[in-house]
Amino acid sequence: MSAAFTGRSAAPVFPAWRGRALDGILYHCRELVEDTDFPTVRRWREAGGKVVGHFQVYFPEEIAHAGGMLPFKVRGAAVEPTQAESRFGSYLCSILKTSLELALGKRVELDLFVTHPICDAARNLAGVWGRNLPYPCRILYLPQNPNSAFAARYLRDEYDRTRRVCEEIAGRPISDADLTHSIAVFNENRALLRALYALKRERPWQLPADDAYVLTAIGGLVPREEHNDLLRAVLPLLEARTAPRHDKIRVILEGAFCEQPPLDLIRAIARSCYVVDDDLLIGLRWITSDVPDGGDPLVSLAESYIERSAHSPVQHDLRKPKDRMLLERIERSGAQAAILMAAKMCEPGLEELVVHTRALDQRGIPYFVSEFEENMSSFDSLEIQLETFVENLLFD
Amino acid sequence: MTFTAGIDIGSTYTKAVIARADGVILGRAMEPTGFKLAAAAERAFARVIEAAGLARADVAYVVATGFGRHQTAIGDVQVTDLTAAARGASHFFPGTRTILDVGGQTMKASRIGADAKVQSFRLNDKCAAGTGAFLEKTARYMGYTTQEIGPLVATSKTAVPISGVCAVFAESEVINQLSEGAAPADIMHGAIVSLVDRSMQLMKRVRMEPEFTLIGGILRFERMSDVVRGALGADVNVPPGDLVQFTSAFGAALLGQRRLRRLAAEAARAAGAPGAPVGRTT
Amino acid sequence: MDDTAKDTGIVGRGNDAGARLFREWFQGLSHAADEGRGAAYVFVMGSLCELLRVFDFPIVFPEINSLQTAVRRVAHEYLNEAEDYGFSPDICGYVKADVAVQLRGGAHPMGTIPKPALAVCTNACNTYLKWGEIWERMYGMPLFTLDVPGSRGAGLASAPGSDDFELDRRYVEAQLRELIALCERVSGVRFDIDRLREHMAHATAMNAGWARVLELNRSRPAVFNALSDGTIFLGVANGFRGTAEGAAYFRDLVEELAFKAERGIGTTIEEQWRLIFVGVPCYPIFRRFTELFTDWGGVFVNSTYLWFASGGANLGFAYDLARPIESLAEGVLLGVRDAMDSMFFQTRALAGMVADFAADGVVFHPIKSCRTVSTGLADTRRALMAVTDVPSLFVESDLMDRRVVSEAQMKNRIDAFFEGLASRRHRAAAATA
Amino acid sequence: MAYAAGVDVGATQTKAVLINEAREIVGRSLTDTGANVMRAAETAFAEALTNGDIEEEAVEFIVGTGYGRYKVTFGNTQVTEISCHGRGAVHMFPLTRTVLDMGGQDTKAIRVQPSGEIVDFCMNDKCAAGTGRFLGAAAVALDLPLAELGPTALRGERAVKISTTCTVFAESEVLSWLGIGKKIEDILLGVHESIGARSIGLLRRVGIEEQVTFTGGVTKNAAMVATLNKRLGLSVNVGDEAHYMGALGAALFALDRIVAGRAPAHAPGGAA
Repeated sequence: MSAAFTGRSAAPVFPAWRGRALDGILYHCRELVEDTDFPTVRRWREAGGKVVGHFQVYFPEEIAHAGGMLPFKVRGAAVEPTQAESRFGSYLCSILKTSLELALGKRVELDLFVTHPICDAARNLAGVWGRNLPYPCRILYLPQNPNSAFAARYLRDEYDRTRRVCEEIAGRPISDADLTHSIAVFNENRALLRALYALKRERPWQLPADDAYVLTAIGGLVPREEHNDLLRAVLPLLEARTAPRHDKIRVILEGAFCEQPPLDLIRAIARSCYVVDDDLLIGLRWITSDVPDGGDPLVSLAESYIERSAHSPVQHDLRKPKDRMLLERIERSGAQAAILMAAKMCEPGLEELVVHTRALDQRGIPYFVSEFEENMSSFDSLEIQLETFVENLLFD
Repeated sequence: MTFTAGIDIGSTYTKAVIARADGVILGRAMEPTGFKLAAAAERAFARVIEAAGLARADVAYVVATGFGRHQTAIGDVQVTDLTAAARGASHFFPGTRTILDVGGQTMKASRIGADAKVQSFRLNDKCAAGTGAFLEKTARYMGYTTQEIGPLVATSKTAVPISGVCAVFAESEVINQLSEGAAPADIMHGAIVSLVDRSMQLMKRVRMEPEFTLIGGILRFERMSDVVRGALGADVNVPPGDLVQFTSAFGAALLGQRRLRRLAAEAARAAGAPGAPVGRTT
Repeated sequence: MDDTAKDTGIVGRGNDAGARLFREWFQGLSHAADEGRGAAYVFVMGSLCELLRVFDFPIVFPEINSLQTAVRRVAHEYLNEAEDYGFSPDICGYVKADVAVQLRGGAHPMGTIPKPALAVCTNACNTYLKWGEIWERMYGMPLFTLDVPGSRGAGLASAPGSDDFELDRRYVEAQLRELIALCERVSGVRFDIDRLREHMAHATAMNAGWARVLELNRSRPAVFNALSDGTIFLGVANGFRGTAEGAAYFRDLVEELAFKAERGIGTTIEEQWRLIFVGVPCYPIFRRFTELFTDWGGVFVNSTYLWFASGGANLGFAYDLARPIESLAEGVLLGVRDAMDSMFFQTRALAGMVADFAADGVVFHPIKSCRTVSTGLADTRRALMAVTDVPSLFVESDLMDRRVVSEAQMKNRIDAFFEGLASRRHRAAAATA
Repeated sequence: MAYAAGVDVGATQTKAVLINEAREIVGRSLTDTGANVMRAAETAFAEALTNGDIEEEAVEFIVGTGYGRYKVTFGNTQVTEISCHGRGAVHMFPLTRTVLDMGGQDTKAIRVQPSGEIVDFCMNDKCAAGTGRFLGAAAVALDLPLAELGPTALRGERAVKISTTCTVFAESEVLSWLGIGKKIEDILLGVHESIGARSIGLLRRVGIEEQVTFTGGVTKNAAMVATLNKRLGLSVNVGDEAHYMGALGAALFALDRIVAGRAPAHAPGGAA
């Protein structure tokens, strides 16, 4: 645990997995990811730590981390939006309501909330959140014109504004040295996540989709150092895992970049397919290689966002045409088919389905389309679609 | 000669078929499903074996399909009724590329290839507005039984618009139309038109192509296929007589035959037949 | 209305001239389509017509084309065609209607729409970007996104002249210079700074006219219905932005409305209730939707729609023609930012509007298609009710899709709203009697 | 002595109420709406007169409300059922801020000001799931009288999760649970929980503020009241007039017009 944290004891907020066998680790990780009371955030606050809640998809977490604060990924939850419901109209995605419910219902207490112009619903969240909660609520304007020569310069200034807000909340300056240290911690985290996804690609029977999801999601709930400790410990155990290899088709899962499908749904898919790549919680893996060292750390972060990053329906970049990016993901992972999903009422997600289905039709790559919602409890209609899809690939 | 069986456990009726390797149907049986799914499958299976003049041991492979496919112990493998119906429909009409299946509680549209494999499909199962139940309810509101729907609609001249947004709201629409003097036959015709409009939308979503094959219990109402033909502006295949309700069960039996052929080929290869083509590695 | 008003034919001139200008505009587009000329596709929130007209592009507003299919009651044909193509029933109706227009080779109830040579959008609405991506794939034409940073939080709009404002303005200016280079490449027309000044001058005159038109509706009775008449004025404000005809239209409109205000001439009905409209009109039943309110004597005196859908023209910003590109960057930044603020952080602005226009009630009309406008309305209403006791109505439908417009349900709620206003007025009268 | 009348023409039943100038109910009636909506309104009004033993001429003002309000041709004006349910509920329980009306075919959630004025309103107009009809369908499937549903469900311990939302499928789902040996009490408890969940979804859309008043035909079902109380974590007001709330509200509006008619002539803001 590095000295970057001030006023917070070094005790880890998520000790339960330490010293256990693989199955024990996975059990505790699953418990934490599905716990809608967010105990790790509560323990962090009780120890005097400050929490920066950031809405999906990507947020430069290094800036909050450099201020000794916990960057908490706000990604909705499987809760009933009893209080949040009356703050919204009818035709909206579920993640908006359940995220606000976490704050209104006091399941999560933040010191700062940041949302992004990823879609028209999310941009409104800063306004709604700000009118309902006492702490500062901001929109971080990530560039929607990354192709402009001036974009990196602009984004550096925007990140500097975020640093100034974080300094006010943390009550201490955030130096370039603090930022450089945090970048190193997050570079290691991204490298470990890349290793996790490489194993999922090469030997999916040793790392089913729901296990991989749980190990990734922990990153949004605990200090990044603890997530690194967890991944460093669990990767060798997964490499050595003996598991039978079944006659299942290799698929990619596309469309879970913002609202997350319920874990049971990922488990149902994992029962009949090997998910060899996906965009689940892509924000935690948005930067695809190390943020370079040296120079102004905010410039390095800004350039990495633009030049060394993944793709999603909510970033428009002339160098990342959506159909080509999907086909590249399929080729890179050796998938035979695609499961295309979109959250109900998600405008960018539903529009992307049209691009993707037409691109796969042209290439003759089989796929099936399904809408999901984070509070889905019954999957019988999805199960029928999944079985039919798999049967028609297996039966000749 | 190897015999295979297909059992389609539907929400209202359970259908069983025994088929020969050359696709000839040896026997058929139908039982009301009731609420004991496993028992209904047992009864239908026993009756179809008897109808085919065979013994249980003669049936080499059984494929279960339909709503209750996982609730019965009979069956070497389970497939969804979309997969089974595709096989059955393309056996009856090899030119089939789009299938519309309107059952008691669900409406399914699927597009299939020349190889009878399902390429894309859409279901409508959350709401009764697009199902057989919608027609049965509408008939019941006007005091007619399901069997009387066919003869009743035959007398209709023009269809009265029924919104079909919700099967329950249909009742107040029916009462409204009756109180304004509309004829029950025209109201029933309107309900069928609204159901067909819903099926058109579903078929468009799977990018339908001719030939169109209609299956499912809904075909009991003769006017149904005429209205679909009119809406599509194209001809429609309907399996002859009561076979229309056995399409999925028959498709399941055919899948059993394919599976037996593949297992036999793999066994021959394992027994060292040189040069036999290796099965497609997954 | 007294006789002199009728002779000079001044009353109602704005509506007639508006309809005529619209017909001419669509005829011009059909002409450009016949000649195979590529158009510039732009959007109401930050259309940049001042700049694009310098390169002689025919200007197309896909949003206006789409809403016209609804006003002419044929939107459902276009929506079905786009949904058969693969688009979900739950996405923006404007986008789907345009997809059908493109699939029909530009066929549209008002004429033929030319194909895009380029598309220019701002980030005022994220669906603009997804919409532009569709044309990118269909025609391989360039989509230019002008990224205009909005307020980072409620009440945090940086003031012109401050460091933060200057950083944002310089980013917008740098992008405008990149856009100029792109326009020259696509149109083959050299950039002429004097023609830009000319169009900016007309835009300044229109901005001033637009601000004055809104202000004139404070008079009692209101001189125009912000929902029905306002939408016609808005169409001209967008379609003819940066042109001489546009500037002249608003000079005449200000003259007409000032004439009516001085003589106490109101709208076509006897004003009983002064209402504010928040959201987008219900175009599928446009005339009937207004009648549901005017039947009770309800007149819309102002609307946030006339703020954000005019790209912030309500600020009445005047360009500094001595430094055209720098000033254009400032004007677009202020206008688009104000449009976004009037959707995301509008409680204070609404409370001000209610006071300035002496409104009896506020009607919130969120729509399924547009999450930019609608997401914050329920909560804004809750916040407004906490700071003022002005009655408000919350009724949902759509701007294109008849399937979510239930007139009977809406009438039920609108009637109940007016029944509440009437009983409130009875009680107030009884208290003072 | 003048009387005011309210006639509430619902999708399934028509209710009529007569009140005196002290706002007390002096006559009421309840009939099935059936196919002829106009005749149902006339019959209900006539029966209310005989029930209260009042002459038709003594009734100075009649307000029609409900789904068929425009068919109450003999009435003086119409008021929406939203305003009427709000007004009636606040009259019976003055601290009412939220009203849940569960009628034959639809469920309405209404938020009201202390004056009875409507703040917000929301209704299930797309689908009949989670309405009184769901209970009716379950009763038919189990062939139990409607009045037996509540008491039976109250005896249930572990509610069965009813997944179907569509009323038409309710029958087959109830039967399939019976088929695999579930107790009728647990199935019915599950049916009530499913309806309760959907109704509270509507309430949450308008925002739940105490006190909550429960109106409409289903209020007589004790299990429904218990389910709502458990999920809302409070106890809803249920009056024995709950079934007549719409008609009562209409009669109160009618009385306002009689009183206003007598007041010094100043034209109140006119409804069209």
